[in-house]
Amino acid sequence: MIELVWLIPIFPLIGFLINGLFGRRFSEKTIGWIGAGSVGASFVVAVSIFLELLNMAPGTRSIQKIVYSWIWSGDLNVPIGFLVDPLSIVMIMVVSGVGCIIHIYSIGYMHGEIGFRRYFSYLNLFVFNMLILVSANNFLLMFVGWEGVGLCSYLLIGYYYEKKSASDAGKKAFVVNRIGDFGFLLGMFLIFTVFGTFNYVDVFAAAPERLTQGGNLVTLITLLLFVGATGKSAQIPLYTWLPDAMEGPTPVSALIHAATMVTAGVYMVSRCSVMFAMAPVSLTVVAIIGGLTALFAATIGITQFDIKRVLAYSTISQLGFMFMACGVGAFSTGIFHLMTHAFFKALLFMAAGSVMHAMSGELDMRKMGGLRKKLPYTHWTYLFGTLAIAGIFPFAGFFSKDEILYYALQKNMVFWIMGAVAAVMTSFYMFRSVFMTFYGKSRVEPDVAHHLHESPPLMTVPLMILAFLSLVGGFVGIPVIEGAQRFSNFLSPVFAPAKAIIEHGAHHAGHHSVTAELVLMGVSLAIAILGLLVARYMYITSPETPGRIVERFSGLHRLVFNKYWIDELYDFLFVNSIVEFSRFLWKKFDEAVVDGAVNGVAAVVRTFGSVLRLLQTGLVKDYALSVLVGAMVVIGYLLLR
Amino acid sequence: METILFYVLAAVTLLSAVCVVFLRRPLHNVLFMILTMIGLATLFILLHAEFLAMVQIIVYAGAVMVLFLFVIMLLNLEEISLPKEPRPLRWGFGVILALALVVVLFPIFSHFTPSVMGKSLPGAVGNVSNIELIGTELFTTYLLPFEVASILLLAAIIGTVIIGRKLKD
Amino acid sequence: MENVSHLLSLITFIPLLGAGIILFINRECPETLRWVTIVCMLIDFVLSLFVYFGFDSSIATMQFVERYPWIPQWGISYKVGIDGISLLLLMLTTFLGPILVLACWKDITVRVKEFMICLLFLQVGMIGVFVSLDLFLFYVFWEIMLIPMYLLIGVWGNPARRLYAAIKFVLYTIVGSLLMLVAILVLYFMAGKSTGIYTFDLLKLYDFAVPVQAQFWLFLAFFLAFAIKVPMFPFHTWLPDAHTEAPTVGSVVLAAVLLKMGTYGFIRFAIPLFPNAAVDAAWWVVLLAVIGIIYGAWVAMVQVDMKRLVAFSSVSHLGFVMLGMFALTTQGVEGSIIQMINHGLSTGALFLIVGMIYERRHTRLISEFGGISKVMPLFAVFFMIFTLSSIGLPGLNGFIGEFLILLGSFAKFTWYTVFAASGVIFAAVYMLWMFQRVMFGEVTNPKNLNLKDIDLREVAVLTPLLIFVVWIGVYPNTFLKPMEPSVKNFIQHVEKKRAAVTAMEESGKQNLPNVERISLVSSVTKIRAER
Amino acid sequence: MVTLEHYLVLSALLFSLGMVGVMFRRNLIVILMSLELMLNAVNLSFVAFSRYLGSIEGQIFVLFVMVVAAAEVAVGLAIAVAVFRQRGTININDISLLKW
Repeated sequence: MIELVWLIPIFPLIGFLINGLFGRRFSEKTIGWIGAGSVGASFVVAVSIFLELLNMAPGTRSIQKIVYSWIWSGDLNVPIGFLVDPLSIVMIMVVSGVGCIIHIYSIGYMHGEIGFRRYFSYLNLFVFNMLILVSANNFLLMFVGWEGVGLCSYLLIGYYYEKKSASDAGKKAFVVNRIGDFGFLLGMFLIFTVFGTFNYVDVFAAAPERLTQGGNLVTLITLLLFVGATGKSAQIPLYTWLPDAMEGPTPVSALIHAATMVTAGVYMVSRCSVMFAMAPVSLTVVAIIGGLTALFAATIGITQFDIKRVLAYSTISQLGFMFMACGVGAFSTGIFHLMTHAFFKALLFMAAGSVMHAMSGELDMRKMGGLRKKLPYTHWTYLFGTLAIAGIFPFAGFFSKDEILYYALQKNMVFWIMGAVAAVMTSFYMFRSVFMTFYGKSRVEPDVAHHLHESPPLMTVPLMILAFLSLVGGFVGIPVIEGAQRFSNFLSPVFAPAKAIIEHGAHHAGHHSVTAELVLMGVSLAIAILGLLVARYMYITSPETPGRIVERFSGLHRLVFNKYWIDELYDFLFVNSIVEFSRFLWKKFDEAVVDGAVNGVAAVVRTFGSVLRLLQTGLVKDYALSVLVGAMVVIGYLLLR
Repeated sequence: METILFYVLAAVTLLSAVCVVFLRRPLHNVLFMILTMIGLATLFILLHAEFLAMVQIIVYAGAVMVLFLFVIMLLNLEEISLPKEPRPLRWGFGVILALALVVVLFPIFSHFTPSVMGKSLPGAVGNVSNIELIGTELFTTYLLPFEVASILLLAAIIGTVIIGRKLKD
Repeated sequence: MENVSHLLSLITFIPLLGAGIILFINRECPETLRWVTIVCMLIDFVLSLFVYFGFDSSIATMQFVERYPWIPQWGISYKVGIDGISLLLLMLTTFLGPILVLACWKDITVRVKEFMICLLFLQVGMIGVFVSLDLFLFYVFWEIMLIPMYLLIGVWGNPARRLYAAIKFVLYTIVGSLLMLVAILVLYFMAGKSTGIYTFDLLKLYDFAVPVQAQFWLFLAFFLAFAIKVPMFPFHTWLPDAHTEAPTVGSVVLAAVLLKMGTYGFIRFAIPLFPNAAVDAAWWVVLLAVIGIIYGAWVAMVQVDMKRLVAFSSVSHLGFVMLGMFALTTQGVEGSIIQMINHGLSTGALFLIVGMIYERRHTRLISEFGGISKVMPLFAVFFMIFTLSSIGLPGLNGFIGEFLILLGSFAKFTWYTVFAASGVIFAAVYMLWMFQRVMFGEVTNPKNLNLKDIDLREVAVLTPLLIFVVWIGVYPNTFLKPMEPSVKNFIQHVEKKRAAVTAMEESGKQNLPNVERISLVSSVTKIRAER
Repeated sequence: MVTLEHYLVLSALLFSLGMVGVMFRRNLIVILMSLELMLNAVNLSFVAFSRYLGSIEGQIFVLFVMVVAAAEVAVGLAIAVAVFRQRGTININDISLLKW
């Protein structure tokens, strides 16, 4: 079955072509099911490959399938090839699985939209690009998927293109991603100049002897690749596009800005774990940026009132967690959190979508409340998601986040503190959103209230599936019991070389006592419950306390509420200055100087011309005189020679 | 005796040439021009070019000067005698220019034909008459230029007719 | 080996034949005029297909060579031939021929006869430049191509500033080419004086080792002529004017093929003839190229007129080509050749698209448009794909060219490549900003409400370009393979000759007191004395 | 006795007089006349040379000069008439249209 790995990306491509070219004639149902079906098919293929992989010996689980040689120029030979190994198969399953569920959900959600066909073809194109990204066997093909995914997010964010804010958000997302890709591109050039090839297997095999351990070359490569990752996964410097990306339809946010695209950065970092392991400096940079983003985004998340903005900032913060996990060397934990996050964040977004559907487009939590009775299924699934993300015991979030905190503690106390504080804030703002929307008294306007209705089964069933997954997802990686670490065992062959380099480097081996781990699990559970209680106190028992806090720290609140004015800062620093400078370049330099010089030369020639013109007086006498003088001169010359 | 005759004729020709150039009224100019032509014809005779003398008188004095007279009468230029020359100084400049020209022309002649300079007038050229010589020479070696000359005259005639005709406005 | 096939001469002079036929056709029936032109262009294209499939992509030497003595006394011969480098450019020209005629089917209604003749003459000039292997013949075709272009801009341009633009275009190019003519002559006499045989034949001149000091000046002259045509940074101001004032077809041909004359000139004439000077001068040429990339992108960002924006974008794209070429690595040079083709396809298509909107609304100001994609959905799809191709989105053709160039030049000019790569970001900015202002948002301007979508003819014009844009993106090997041996040969030639000249210079310094000043006049008189 | 120099001096004088006439008179007709004078001066030197060199060519050339002179006068006067009819003046300084 592994031979047919190229089928996985081809299915969504076929779906895209069918919907794109012939969609006009199909009804909404057929378009929807073609879209969902194609992604489902690739999920089925992925699962069968996963099973085949399982019964292969752990060591040999890395097969490459070359389809054809794409670019062949001089000594550069880039094939279209797919790499099947534990990491890529996990990513493929997450992408196609969650993707298929979201497709089914969006059949219901997008019902009645005019651009239905366009939406589904773009969604299929997105899944195709994402699958190319995760299953590529070389950096260049991954870059193709990387930019293709950026393009689809541009198209889908700008789906409601009548709204200027939507197309602006789309453009902003594409440009910021492009800045990240700029770093990624430079990193790839360095890789080519050092290794002469882009294939993962060759590059990572040759890495130890070609690059000096901890040398500035490997650090430079890894940092450049990390710049690409921050662009795509919305970390500190390049995160501003994600909150605006909420302009797109909610299933888009669920698929792209929760489950799949934003995780591309984490996948890339963990794929290049060998190189990152060889550059401890960049590892720490990754961890620091991850931690900072987690903390920073969480603070903003607390003050937001738009439910999708809250979830957007929570995504940024959870991604921060994943990067911190990679930064501390726990790559498999990062991927584990990535998987669980995909489940519950997609669930949360889709639940928010069905709330929005019910509230006929209203997103502001201040105008919601007490929806528990009207939207039972949405309420329970949203609650499951919140429990998972906050990290309450049986839910998936608990296990993955706890593991990250555990490894963070092992690495350095500071990381653990950052993670813990961020975890508290996460559970606080998540429960805040639950209580503001579903509990307390209803602040819904009367006309909106009377046609509050539960979403159709087509939307609620996917919610339930994901709720179940976010409940069960954690059991794959139970920390304490021996042999229960099935998830990281499965991934260990991929990260073994990186772990070896880190162990070799790290002077003290982490003492892996069971008791310490249990204590830590207790602490992280306490953190989660703390967040829950504070939220309950603030929004259920005494709803006016948030108001009083806001007055006392009004300055701080305004700062955080306006997202630290980062967007305005970026506009001022980069966007406007470049636009002004180029306007200057065009008006002053191009027209005045260069064109001026050219026209100046023409003017000089014209003045010379007018001087010469005076010689032609029109009087015959002058001409006769000049003839005579000429003759005399010639005769004189002839005589005197 | 011959030299005296030469000096007299030269003086007459020069004086009439001066009058042609310097007199104000065009009629006088034409008349003195005719006198110069006749003077030159006599000089030609002195140089044993009888045929040329005859042609000079017939063509130049006869035809060309009559043409000038005709044009002057046609345009009755007498009344609009042009205002006095504004700056006599220019005439001074003119004379100097003339003398400079003579000074320049003279050495050229001497430079190119040293052999002939200074010799006196040789005797008559054989007993063959001047006109016969010209005739044989003209219609043998110079036949082509002769024909071309006729075409030139034809062109001149056509040109004159076209330029001169009255515009049918 | 020579004069085996007469395909190239046929391809070059069939448009001339077409122009002859058109002379006899009555002015009043433009339809037949157009049909004759398009048939003639199609024949040309079919013949060039024969050349493409007959081309043996394993050898690097010139193929389909034809050589006839033209002015033997001065060693001028009518010599044509192609190798891997010029093959694709030739195909691009013949491929665009019929598309151009189809594109201007309804656009040009006044003086159709003269227009078609100009188009055919332009085609002759362009094909001639790409196939000629004799410096003199190259210069003749180089000048032939100027006049029709001048007429295209001057007569059929939009009446505002067309004369200014046309004259500026012609003067700019002529100044450059005159300098080049002087350089050709100096080279001709220098080669003749030292080797005894006076010839303009390119391949013989390739072997002649020009002294380094002279090489610099000759390279400078060639550089100026081709830099104006490319256009590189300081000499680019004629391009926006020429584009905004030219008719749609005029600016398509200008962008798609004429700009490639400059870059082709570099790769065929300037670098191989004067390798030492080319390599020594590489750093400031690449500096100008990178400035051009960023400057072109930035100024394009703030343009208000769509055509000027696309014009400045081609300044930026061709900056990439120059960067790749002067890196002198296989990837760099191949990338630059592919980028020439890509630029021809995507920018040509963009100009066609702007032309289509201009046909409907008779304005090119971006502010006049908004929400067009709702009114013209099919048009929006084409516009989107070509915008993405010109941004360099992977999977489409732009990416292959840009990636190969940046990869090739990274080893040689690291910092230049970093700045050039930033150009990729600005490319996305200005194209998407323009695309958004024109296509997305509400339909603010009432006039945009009832624009009809593109009809079958316009689709037929754009689809061939679309096919190639996707083909190069998905499977570029069909285009990379034929040029592989010629590019390798080109690079080896430059290295070998450079080493030879430097070696000669060293040995030269020991015995010759000083390099005898070769005066032009003395050698000219010597020839006359000889004859 | 009369040598060639005498004749040459005379023809030089006549020629320069003609030149002065052309240069400084403002009447078109007089200019044409002084032109004729210059031509005659040349004729004189032709004949003088043919006489002293003993060859007849000089005189034949005089004939051709006369042809040219006649043609030139005819056309010149026709122009003068046309100009006068058109512009009403014969003064050479008024006829100065041919300038840029």
